Amino acid sequence: MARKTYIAAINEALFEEMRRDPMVLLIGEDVRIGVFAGTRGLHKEFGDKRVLDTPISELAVAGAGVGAAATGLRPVVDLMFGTFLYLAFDQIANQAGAMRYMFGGQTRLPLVYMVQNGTGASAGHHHSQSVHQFFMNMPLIKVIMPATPYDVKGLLKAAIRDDNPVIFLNHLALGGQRGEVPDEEYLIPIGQGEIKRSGSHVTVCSVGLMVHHSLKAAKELEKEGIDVEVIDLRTLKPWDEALVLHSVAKTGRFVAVDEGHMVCGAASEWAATVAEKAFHDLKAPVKRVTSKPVPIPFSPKLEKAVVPSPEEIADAVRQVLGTRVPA
Amino acid sequence: MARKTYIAAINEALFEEMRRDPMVLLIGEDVRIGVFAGTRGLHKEFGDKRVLDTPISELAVAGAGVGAAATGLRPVVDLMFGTFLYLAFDQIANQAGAMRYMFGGQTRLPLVYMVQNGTGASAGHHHSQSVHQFFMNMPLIKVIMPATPYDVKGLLKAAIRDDNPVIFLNHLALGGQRGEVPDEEYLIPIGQGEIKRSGSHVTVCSVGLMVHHSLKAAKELEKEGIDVEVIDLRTLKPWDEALVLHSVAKTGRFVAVDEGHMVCGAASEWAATVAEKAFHDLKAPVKRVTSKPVPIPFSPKLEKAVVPSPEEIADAVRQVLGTRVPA
Amino acid sequence: MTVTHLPTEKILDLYTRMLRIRRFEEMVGKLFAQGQLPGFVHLYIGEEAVGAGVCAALRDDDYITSTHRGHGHVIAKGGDFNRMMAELFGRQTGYCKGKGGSMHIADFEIGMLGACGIVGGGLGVATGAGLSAWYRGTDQVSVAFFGDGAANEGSFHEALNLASTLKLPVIFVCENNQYGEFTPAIHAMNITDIAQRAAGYGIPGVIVDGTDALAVYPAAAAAVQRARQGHGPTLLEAKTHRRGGHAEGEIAFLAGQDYRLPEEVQAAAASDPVIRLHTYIVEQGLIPPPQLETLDQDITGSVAAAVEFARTSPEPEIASIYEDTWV
Amino acid sequence: MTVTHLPTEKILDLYTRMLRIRRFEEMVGKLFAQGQLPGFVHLYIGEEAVGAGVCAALRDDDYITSTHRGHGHVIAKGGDFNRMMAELFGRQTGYCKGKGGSMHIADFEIGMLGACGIVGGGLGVATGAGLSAWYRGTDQVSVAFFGDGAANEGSFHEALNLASTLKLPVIFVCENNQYGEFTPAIHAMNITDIAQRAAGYGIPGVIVDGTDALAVYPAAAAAVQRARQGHGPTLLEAKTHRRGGHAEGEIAFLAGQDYRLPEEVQAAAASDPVIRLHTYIVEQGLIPPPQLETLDQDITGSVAAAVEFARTSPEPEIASIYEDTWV
Ligand SMILES: Cc1ncc(C[n+]2csc(CCOP(=O)(O)OP(=O)(O)O)c2C)c(N)n1
Ligand SMILES: Cc1ncc(C[n+]2csc(CCOP(=O)(O)OP(=O)(O)O)c2C)c(N)n1
Ligand SMILES: [Mg+2]
Ligand SMILES: [Mg+2]
Repeated sequence: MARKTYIAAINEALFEEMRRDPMVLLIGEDVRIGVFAGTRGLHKEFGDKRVLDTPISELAVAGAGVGAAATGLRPVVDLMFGTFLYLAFDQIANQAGAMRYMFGGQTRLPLVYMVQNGTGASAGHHHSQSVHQFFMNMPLIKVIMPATPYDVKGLLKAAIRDDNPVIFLNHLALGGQRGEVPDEEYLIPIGQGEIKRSGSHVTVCSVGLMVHHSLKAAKELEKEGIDVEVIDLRTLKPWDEALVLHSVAKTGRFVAVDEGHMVCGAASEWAATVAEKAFHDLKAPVKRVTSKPVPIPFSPKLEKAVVPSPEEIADAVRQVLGTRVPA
Repeated sequence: MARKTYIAAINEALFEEMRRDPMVLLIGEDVRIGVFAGTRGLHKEFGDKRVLDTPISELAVAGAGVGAAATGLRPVVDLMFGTFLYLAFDQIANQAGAMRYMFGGQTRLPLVYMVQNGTGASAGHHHSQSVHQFFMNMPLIKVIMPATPYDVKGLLKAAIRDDNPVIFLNHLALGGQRGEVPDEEYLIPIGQGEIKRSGSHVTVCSVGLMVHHSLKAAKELEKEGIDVEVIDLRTLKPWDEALVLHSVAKTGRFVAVDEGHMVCGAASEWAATVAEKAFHDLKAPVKRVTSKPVPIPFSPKLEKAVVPSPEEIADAVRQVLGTRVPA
Repeated sequence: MTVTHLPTEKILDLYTRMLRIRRFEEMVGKLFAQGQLPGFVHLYIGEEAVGAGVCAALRDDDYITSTHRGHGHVIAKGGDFNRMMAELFGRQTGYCKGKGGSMHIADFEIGMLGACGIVGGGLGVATGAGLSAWYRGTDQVSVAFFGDGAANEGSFHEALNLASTLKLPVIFVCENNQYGEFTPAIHAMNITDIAQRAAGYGIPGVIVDGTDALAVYPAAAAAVQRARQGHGPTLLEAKTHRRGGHAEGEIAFLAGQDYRLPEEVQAAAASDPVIRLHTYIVEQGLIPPPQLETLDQDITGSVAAAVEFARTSPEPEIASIYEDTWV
Repeated sequence: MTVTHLPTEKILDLYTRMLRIRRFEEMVGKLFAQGQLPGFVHLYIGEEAVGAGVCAALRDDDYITSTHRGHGHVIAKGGDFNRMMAELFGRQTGYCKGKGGSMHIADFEIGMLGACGIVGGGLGVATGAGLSAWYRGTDQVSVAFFGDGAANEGSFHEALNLASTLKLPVIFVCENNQYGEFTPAIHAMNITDIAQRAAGYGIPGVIVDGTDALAVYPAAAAAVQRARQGHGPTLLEAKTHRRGGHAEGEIAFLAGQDYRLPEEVQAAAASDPVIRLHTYIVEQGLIPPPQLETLDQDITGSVAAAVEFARTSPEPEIASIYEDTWV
């Protein structure tokens, strides 16, 4: 076991899966040089045929992933940033996410779209959005966003082996995050959340960077005698409803924390589900903490203010506990 | 006052607004001939300069709408079907929905994207999806989907006069729907929902075709002595939260009915908001009724089975009333 | 008509493919007019020489992707009448179990990777199938059929450039039937020959009379050979006409509005590809007319049988909406 | 270097625009290296002749749209150092009040409709601005700047075709600096001249030495005249180099990986557009060197003042995140 960065864990996952299965190939923008450092070094080992730079053509590259997956390959398509998937939206929704069903089960699509999601680079709206909610809405797309080096490795390996299309979101701000990564091979089942901190007073459900913010909030709240359970869903679709409902059955209180925008976002989904299925466990209203309803501003100060902070999360927890009057 | 079809009401709105304001122009695919019958006849009156057929190029046409709106025009961009907006997703999210904010308020964008949304033509997945949830998530886009001829006329006129980008969704199945449309001019404020049937036992919130299904369900339930309040939000973003919360304060029970997919969809948004803000009014868990989590199948029988039916809505109402044990 | 040195057998093959399409489509038109078919239906009548000419140059294990006007491509590639007709009726025995319909028929067994309701949606997928063949080191090729209208979509540009850059075995077959819906192709672009765009991707652009199967076949065969030998893609533009409207039922739909000049309709009739090839065969004395007649009767019989098969096939079970989802 | 008959005044204008860009960008590079600037920064050094040559051919009321590498375009169009620098620092006094940042600077007062973090994102917008000028019957023109990489995006194709079809006053200026990030342009397309693609849209494609302002200016002026007179768009390809990396800080980021040949770097240095024009002016004796020196000092002083302005400007207020939303 060694401490590795989130990026290094991604890199390891790609190396291992490409060594394991010759049908896995990597295509995308500047994947050879590794503009997203997670792909670095692969070209050197696997060569031109398995690591392919493409023109800047998200729509066709996404479509090519579908065609390749439908005919025997297991492509990993790197499209750099979540927002660039907007240009490929049609091929993801109408082809990747529909083909198998629409054609009555004639094919399977082992296909991973890999991008960076969320804020953290102060790069302005076009490079800082959270896009997971869009793909969560698509019925047959899996969506994953791990929060730790351990999770990102195990889940990326699982995603590559999965026979369904997966949107694999690396959180932009977590690349340098360090954590334990075992030397021996492991996989993490898609769809399994994890309690990152167990607690008895309130359930906080989150994903990606927000897991870390939630843990910070929990730490702070500890001082006030508040014992927070922090769930990291890890997989956004299909998501670990049972884990969340079980936790709420214990705590009776629920806070959904998501970096995306609120309306039709992940936090709304979790909150609605809890309200629908765990209503009688709830001792207080569910509460959502999300980014403010504006594009992501450039200024680091404003960007930080738009995204949920540990303080806001802590406040939300206090609110559902009734220890703080809502503003 | 005369009874007119939904399509005719759209047509009237376009005629009136184009006559009223010379900066309004219509661009899109086959808008001259009026492949979407709502645009029929406009070319004859307004000519080549104000009614422009474009190549089949959703991304550039959507972008051109932004550029035109930013420089003094008030374009209505007809892109036919909701799913075709996927090809324009980037320009809608990253330009239309962000430009004003991102540039510190330097411009305003009076811009309407008009498409048909939802099921009803048995045309298969590519022409039958509900797309409103995607645009509801974008902070600065307004989203409208009227359910009646009266509403579609008043809201389209308001949308054209609005200085913000609007996604205007005509429901695919409602084109032939007839209803009263006043002869004199009127506008309907964006953001205002309407109680389409007032009732005291349960609040049902919906939009588009689902309003009609909900009304059918309500009629059926009447026979059982169940008195349902049916809210038609009409505008999906910004939405009439106050109307819904007020209704729930009265009924204590809430069913969200949406034709889109559940996860990160409109029903989840409404349910989450009610659970968060009207928790103490609720006598039973909120309940969502949405399309099943699969692409929209072609077969009329299957299509119908995927979309919420009046029966399913009625069942959901019974369930929140406890008059029926959940399946 | 091209004078050819092709063996009679090949000519008969071409004629058979075309006649199979023609008789099938005529029946579909009739069934639609009788209100027997749900959804939108776009017939291939008038364009048979393209699909037949190209597919006759392909092997069974080669790939094609198709369009909203896709029946002809399925049949040309060797598709089964029964399963096709059943799909159009939305039956369980259809190619896609009733989930696809006219615009979403696929037959992966014969390399037919799917029709597509999204204009331009198949070009990226075909490129990916070509990538797959190249990667796996087979000498399969991949064909993308698409229309003149689709040539104005971004997907066209990206796919051709991607395939060219990676030198993939893809043949892009543009069926220039002079119209995209109701808009003349020449009003949607400022050039007359779409093949001219090939130069922008550094690939050959070939124009062929798409109403002449004896011209299409060798042009396609040359492009296929080029692709198989690793020399990369070709853009093959087949100038053709559709004999009927854009979609069935459009006369009523357009409420009497016309968009084609009578001369155009006459020109289309005069260059009917099936009649032309029939005339050629008879004039050259290649096949005795009675044999052609028998062929026609056989095909007509098979079409009738397919209708019977479809009509007597069961509707899909409601439960099937949950099938063919995740692997 | 092109020998020109331009009046000295015009040459001085060109030189001034270029030098303003150069000195500004050098300072930005320095500030970035010092860790003073957040976000991603892409410098225009080496490409000044393109922005300056084109914008010198424009009127104040003409429009431009720009790219992620947009500082040079703003300055060339007459932008203000102070507001630009303040924006890069994320300050309240910046062009976008700190909400835009390097990749999202706009100045609607001078027709600068925005830089754009999405490759190819500005072409549709520029087309719309051209549509607007055409519709309003002004003789304004609109320029879209974009890179060689962007020429492979679907948006390029759609926008050029749309502008050509509608004969809009748009000039598409491709800054071919030989690289899209770290991928050589010639590896992302199978042609050497992007101008060749113009033929596919039925518009002129013009190639110009983009390091020679005296060549760029007349070529741009000709395209502008053409557009102003209602003859439609031109694709102007300026062959240029970036002197630095794709983005500031990339050497560390790429961890020593190299992607350019030393010869290329030398060639870029040898054709430095600012030095070349300086040399020309001096050699031709057009302007006394001391005057050029004074100009340089003035500009350098203004840049320093802008840094001071930016540094001493307040950070935006947190409350401003809720401003510049809906009108
Ligand atoms: C992305 C998209 N835009 C628009 C449409 C609506 N539409 C269906 S067919 C068609 C015309 C297509 O023209 P062409 O590519 O020439 O094919 P043809 O119908 O002539 O065979 C259009 C605009 C669509 N289905 N998909
Ligand atoms: C849609 C999209 N895809 C990818 C990127 C990542 N990216 C930023 S700049 C760039 C290269 C652009 O190359 P080019 O158009 O030649 O412009 P240059 O940087 O050379 O000026 C890429 C791929 C992006 N910002 N947007
Ligand atoms: Mg056509
Ligand atoms: Mg470049």
